[in-house]
Amino acid sequence: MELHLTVLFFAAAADASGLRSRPVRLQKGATVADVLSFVRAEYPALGSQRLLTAVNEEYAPGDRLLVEWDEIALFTPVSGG
Amino acid sequence: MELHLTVLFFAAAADASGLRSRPVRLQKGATVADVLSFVRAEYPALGSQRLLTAVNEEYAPGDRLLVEWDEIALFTPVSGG
Amino acid sequence: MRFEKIARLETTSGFCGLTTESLDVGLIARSFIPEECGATVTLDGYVRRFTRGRETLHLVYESYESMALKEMGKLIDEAAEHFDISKIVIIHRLGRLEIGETSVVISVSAPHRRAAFEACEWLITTLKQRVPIFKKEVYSDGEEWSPGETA
Amino acid sequence: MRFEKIARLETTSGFCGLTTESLDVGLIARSFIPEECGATVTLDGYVRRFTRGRETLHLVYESYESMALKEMGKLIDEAAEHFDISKIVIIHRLGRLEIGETSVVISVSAPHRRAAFEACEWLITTLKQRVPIFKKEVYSDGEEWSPGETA
Repeated sequence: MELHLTVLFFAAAADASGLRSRPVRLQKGATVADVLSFVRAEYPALGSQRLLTAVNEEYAPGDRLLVEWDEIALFTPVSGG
Repeated sequence: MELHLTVLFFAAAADASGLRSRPVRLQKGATVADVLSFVRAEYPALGSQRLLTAVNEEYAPGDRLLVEWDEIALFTPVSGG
Repeated sequence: MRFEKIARLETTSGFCGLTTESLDVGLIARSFIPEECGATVTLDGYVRRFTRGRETLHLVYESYESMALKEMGKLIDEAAEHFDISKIVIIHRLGRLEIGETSVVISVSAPHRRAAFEACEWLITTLKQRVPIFKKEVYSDGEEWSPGETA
Repeated sequence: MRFEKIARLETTSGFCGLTTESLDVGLIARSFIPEECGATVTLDGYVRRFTRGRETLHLVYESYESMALKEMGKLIDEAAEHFDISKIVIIHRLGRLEIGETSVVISVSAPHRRAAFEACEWLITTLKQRVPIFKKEVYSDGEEWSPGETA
């Protein structure tokens, strides 16, 4: 079974991917790290820059297991203030 | 020879003396401490409350020697802010 | 600045917001004057002309808005737990900002000023580490996303 | 608040003032936005309803004005010497103040916020120890001159 996921890109990550968001389908059991591998392969312009990850508006680590309709956000270190 | 001095009273010191300022004449060689002794004797309502002293708008200690026309200010500990 | 143009999140200890309108430091600083308090400490952060030796023309802030509001709300709750303060307001501006314009205001009211200073400084430091807001520096010879402050 | 109604003293690192008019925190906070700076920290001190368990009706501040201005000017110069800051403004209100009204505003602009927080806190602490300004608390059952903060 496949999960329907949405990936959001911000700031430098949006510039590198050329996208603000896109749907992604991954196998059940996929983690945040799998999403990262997927987008790094799809968008080589992301290079090796450090990306922070959030799931459904909360920071989440790479081993976080995803569920149907999760929204995963990717962004470089924050710089507000 | 006598010195012509002005003594200023603020806040609780003004309330106790009933004055904002008054001229005082003391002998040459008088110090800030002499002014304090003089006003404490003149205005017993000052009691033993701690008084800070300034000469010509600068804090000055008790042994500060006074000169003609000096302006001596007396006030209880400050409480601005 | 009109408060109704701000995307806001309220918590028991104050509120936070995001807006593209210019920020009114005085209005934010005086959002709360709790009766048990005697002091409010306010941090006004604004656009510097020179950063690491380069001249900035203007800045652009973007944000993951829904998450940024939640994270700012958490900062307020954590600060209220760790410091003896009464109310906190955090407002961050988004979009294009010119030199000297305010990007963020953090205002903390407390019974005693020591806690207000401590909480305000902790809030700006932690906001810069955690809240998903991103600053693009536009220079005369190019532009780049700011690397932010290291934690 | 009109700046022309303020008894002012300018120094190379800012200015200080005394006024019987109500204070505008935002106006004071934004008096200086130096180009090398990114942050201004502002302390807004105001009238608390309860002091040592008694309810204050209002306050009256009086001052040895000429000396108070000189002392505030010295505080600015000392802070500029000890902390890496750019500009300081200190305005203290005099006369009668109601609950919640601002009695003092101290605003410090600095290249880096750490120095602004430190200098602002040092300034309010030292002002309370040194500047000849006197607060009378008027309670429902009497009035008294505040003993101030011990050094």
